Amino acid sequence: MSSQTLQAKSRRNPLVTLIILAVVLVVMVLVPQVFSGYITYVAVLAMLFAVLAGSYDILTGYTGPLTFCHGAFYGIGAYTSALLTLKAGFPFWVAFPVSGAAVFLFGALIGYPALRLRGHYFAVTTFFFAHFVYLVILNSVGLTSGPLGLGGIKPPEGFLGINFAGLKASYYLVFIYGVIVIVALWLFIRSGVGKLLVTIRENEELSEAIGVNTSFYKVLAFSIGAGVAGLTGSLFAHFFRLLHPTTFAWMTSEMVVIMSLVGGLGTLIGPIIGAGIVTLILELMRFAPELRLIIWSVALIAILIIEPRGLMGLVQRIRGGRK
Amino acid sequence: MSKTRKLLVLLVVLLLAATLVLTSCKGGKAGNVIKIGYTAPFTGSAAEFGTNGWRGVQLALEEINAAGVKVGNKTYNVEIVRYDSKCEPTEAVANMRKLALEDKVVGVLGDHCSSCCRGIAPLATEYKIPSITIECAADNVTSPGQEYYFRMRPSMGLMAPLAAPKILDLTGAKRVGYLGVNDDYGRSFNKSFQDQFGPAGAKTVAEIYFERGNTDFMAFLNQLKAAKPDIVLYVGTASEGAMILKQAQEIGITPGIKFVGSEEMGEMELVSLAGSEAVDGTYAVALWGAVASDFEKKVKDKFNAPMHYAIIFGYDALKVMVDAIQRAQSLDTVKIKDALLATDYAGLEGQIKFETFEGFRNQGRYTPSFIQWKDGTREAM
Amino acid sequence: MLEVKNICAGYGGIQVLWDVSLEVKKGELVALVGANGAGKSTLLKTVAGLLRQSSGEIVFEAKPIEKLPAHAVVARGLALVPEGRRVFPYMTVRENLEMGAYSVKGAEQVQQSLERVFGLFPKLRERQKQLAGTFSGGEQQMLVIGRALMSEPRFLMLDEPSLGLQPSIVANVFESLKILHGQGVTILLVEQNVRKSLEIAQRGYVLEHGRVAMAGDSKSLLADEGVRRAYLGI
Amino acid sequence: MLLQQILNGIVVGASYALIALGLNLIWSITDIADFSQGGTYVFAAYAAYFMVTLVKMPFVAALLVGMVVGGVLSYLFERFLYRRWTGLSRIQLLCAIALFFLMANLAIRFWTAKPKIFPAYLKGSLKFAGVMLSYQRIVVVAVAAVLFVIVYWFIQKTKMGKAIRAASQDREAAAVVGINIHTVNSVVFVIGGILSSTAAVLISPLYSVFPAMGDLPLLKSLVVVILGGFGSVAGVLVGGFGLGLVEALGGVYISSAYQHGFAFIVLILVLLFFPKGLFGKV
Repeated sequence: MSSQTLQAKSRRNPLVTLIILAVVLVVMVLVPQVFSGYITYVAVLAMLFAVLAGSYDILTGYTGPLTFCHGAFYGIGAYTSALLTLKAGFPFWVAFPVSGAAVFLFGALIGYPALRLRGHYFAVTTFFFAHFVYLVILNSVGLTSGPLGLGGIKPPEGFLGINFAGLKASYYLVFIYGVIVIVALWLFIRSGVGKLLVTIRENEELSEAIGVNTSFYKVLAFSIGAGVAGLTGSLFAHFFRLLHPTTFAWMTSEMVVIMSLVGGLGTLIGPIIGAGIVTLILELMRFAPELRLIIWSVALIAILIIEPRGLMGLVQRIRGGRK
Repeated sequence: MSKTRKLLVLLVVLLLAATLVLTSCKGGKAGNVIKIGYTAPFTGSAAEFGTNGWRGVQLALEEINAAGVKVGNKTYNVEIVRYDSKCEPTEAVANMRKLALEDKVVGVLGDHCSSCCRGIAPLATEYKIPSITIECAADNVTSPGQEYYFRMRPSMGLMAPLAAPKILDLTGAKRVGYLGVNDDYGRSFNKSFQDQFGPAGAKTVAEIYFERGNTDFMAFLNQLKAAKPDIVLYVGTASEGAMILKQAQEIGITPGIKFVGSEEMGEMELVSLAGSEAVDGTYAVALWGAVASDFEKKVKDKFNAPMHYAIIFGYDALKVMVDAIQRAQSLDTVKIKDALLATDYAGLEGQIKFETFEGFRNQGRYTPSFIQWKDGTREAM
Repeated sequence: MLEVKNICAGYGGIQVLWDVSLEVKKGELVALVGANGAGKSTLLKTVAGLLRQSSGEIVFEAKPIEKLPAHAVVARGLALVPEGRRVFPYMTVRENLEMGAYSVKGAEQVQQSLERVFGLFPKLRERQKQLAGTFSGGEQQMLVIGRALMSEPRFLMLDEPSLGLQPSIVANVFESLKILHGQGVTILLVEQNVRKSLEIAQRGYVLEHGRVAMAGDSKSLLADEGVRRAYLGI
Repeated sequence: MLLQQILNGIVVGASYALIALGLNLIWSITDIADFSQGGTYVFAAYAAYFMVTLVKMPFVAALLVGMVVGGVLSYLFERFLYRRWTGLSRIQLLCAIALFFLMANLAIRFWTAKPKIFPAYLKGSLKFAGVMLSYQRIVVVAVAAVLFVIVYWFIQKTKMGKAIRAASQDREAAAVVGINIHTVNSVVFVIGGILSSTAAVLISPLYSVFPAMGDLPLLKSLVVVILGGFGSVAGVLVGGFGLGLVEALGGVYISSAYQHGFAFIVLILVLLFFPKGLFGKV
């Protein structure tokens, strides 16, 4: 297990880290000012995926089990939030935390029985769970409009003169949300609970032997990941304002897994960068409609061959090599 | 690092570099080119629609560029910038933004999926890019509608009132079974017809939806058989329809119960997919009656493919767009939009006009044909 | 017969063995003792080809075997009885034994080996049709030893054969090891039961923290003050 | 109607069971949930289709070609991809999904998304007690039965088969008795490829050949593997036919739109009570 996941060992000078971080943040802030609405739009989607991948890392990277249903939680969050505002008339700022909490609870409900399953049994079961959620969204026509798509979703209510209907404002909203969530996840990982999760990943039996309630912490990690995905989904719903089941089909869950693995599981920063890289590759290929997904899957296999531990594994190896 | 790994790293880097170079080069070609965007599903579950639409667009493009487009005193060539939407709204929106903001197109064709059309229609207005959907059929694409978004084909809600009485006339059906693909297209088609059939006294005895990509229809067909309808209204692709007709024949539902299909079931390929034996006697609400046979031959020669309405729509859409550019005598998108509004063009599918009526905006009025299959050929009714 | 020279090995990034060397001569019974986690099993797995060493050499009958995969090592006449009585639980006793002779060609030879194992463990003959998973611990231990013998090894390595067994059965196991040794099989025995194993062995090695801490003939090891204090509880 | 649905369920179940048998062998031995079988399925069907339509081969010969294509593809994937990541099961799983995805998209590229109609090789149907069953459907069940017997015999009686069973029960113990694990892996992948491509070619004349044809059979077969439990032939049979029946009957008597969702409901219910599947051994 330890060979598949990396520990984030910071051997670098903290000042250098800080400078890199600052530069990245400044660049991110400038994106909507410098680039076109297309790039800003793609960047918003990439940031949403980055948050998804980061939250996914809490469960799969830090706690161990592989899952394929993150896209489903994202979708449940999106639909919950949209329906709360459309049908029950809640403002976004109420629907947003409520849908996060709802998906958190839902994650606990699913995670509790499912996490008893072993290895890939669990992984493949989550895959089917995701597909089932897709079917429910697709077929509950009365509630979700199913394949007709759910339109007319309002942007988040503005305040202090900010109007979130525009693309730039949405970008900054998602950006701030992303930064807050990532920092929160980072703090969580460094907390006592986060360290416990890593212990469970490294040796579950041993953790049990020393009296850790491993299933509780696994369900906790699962639910936190789900909750963040739900929040992110809610934000997506009010950014995109049109929901369709295909947006949350199994490929979305797969994308999250792929981004995380490309970046490097168990590093938090890896999956976030992975989201950026994957988005970039797919966007660069946009000019070749029929070849796009072929090149993409070949590139994915090539990346796995080059370094199964993802980008962060590559970084670590290069650094280790120089030492 | 091992040798293979190094090689692979090199490969990936080269690949990325190549795409970067390719993408950056594309913008460099300036001069007498009019760029028109096209967003369509080329991969994914709806890939066959995009494939057919693109065939039509290519045929129109050849003819247009052979003649050249005269605007002012300059002659232009048309270039199509084409992106894949995978039938997913988020992708279609990315395409639309890229087309409008990066590629600076003067018009957009597409998409084929209603959910995508609904996603891009507001952007057409936001960026002032006149756009024509190829085959989105849901009512709400043009109702309430957008200033810059146009549709030539009838929506389901417009088609049903025209087709339903004819179906009842021909078949005298009192009991109707509905069988449809479970997406926006299938659901809205059946609902529109139910709204017409119900008041006319043809009651619904079964309503069944299946997932796209389904192959075994035995369960559904048995269910239909048990419900004893006079006719079955089927909506879905020709390929699914072909499997359904074959399997219906296998368990002896047809020819006793008549199938009435949506537009795909009026396509020539249905016969090649299912064989005339299974198809004969079924009806279809078709989107084309009799197209000039030389066009059909062109399609056959160039693509070795049977005729399909998406080819016609793709062809007409580009022709209508270029027609508007020529009448506007300008590459200004506002003027092109105004010219589109004044369109009165004799297309393959009939006379094309965009009108605003009954809550619809920029919507073509177009009467569907009604055909019956006899000995593997379409017979207009 | 077997020479292990300066082996370093481990799992993933964690090194377990540090520069371990050891030798077993033809016809010897050598015990390898040490605390839990000292690296005894790791050493056996490395020799058997289940683990790849990061450096060092392993020579068996004058030929290097450190690069061979596990199945090829067995074919050379070197068999491992892994820790934890790893029978094939959903196969019958007889099938288990037949699997032991997987690399042996010729039905006659397999039959001979079978007779030999049944001679050593008569109980297995009685229960050949029973599923191995239904056996008791002691019976399973006999079965895995028997299975290893089916390949007619000239060299047998055993990993903790007495672990978790009742004392009476432990005695049985050690008894059968003595008989095997008497039949000319060279044996490398890994045990936590230090006293018993050193009693039947001629020589012994003590492994501590992945390094050879002591080596010598059994009698002197048994008499050694440090060994007595650390492993014999005296 | 009930009887008709039961028969339909048996036909569909037979195809699930066939794919699931290969997947189960692969999964229980190599720990890979081999999604790439969904792609192999597609390629085998196209290969057989072109053999019948272009080369004018008889159906049986085309079936053999399809089997060879499936076996070879599966072998190549194991030998040159999965083997690279022995022990890194997440990477193997991801690679399997990537391959599945790649092959479906290659099929679109090569042969377009338009379905091809596989000509019927046998006409007519059996009629009795008010139900109809075409001969082609009967062939699916018959061939599946024959292959099941062959595979069962192979893993129960032959030396390699026993080695496969041994490896599925304890990989390491199998290695130390002299079983070459790589060979075992290759063999099970070839068997898996052959079984899923057989299912593909047998089913093609009933439906049609198109790039996404592998999606649903693959997913359902994975459900069957989990339902039945690892390393259990009986589990595959019960799971396969059980799921076929549940879908055929549920699609009619409960809801057509959820026909493909029943698999997952059944799966979750079974796993609640049998976390190792119905007949799980490992």
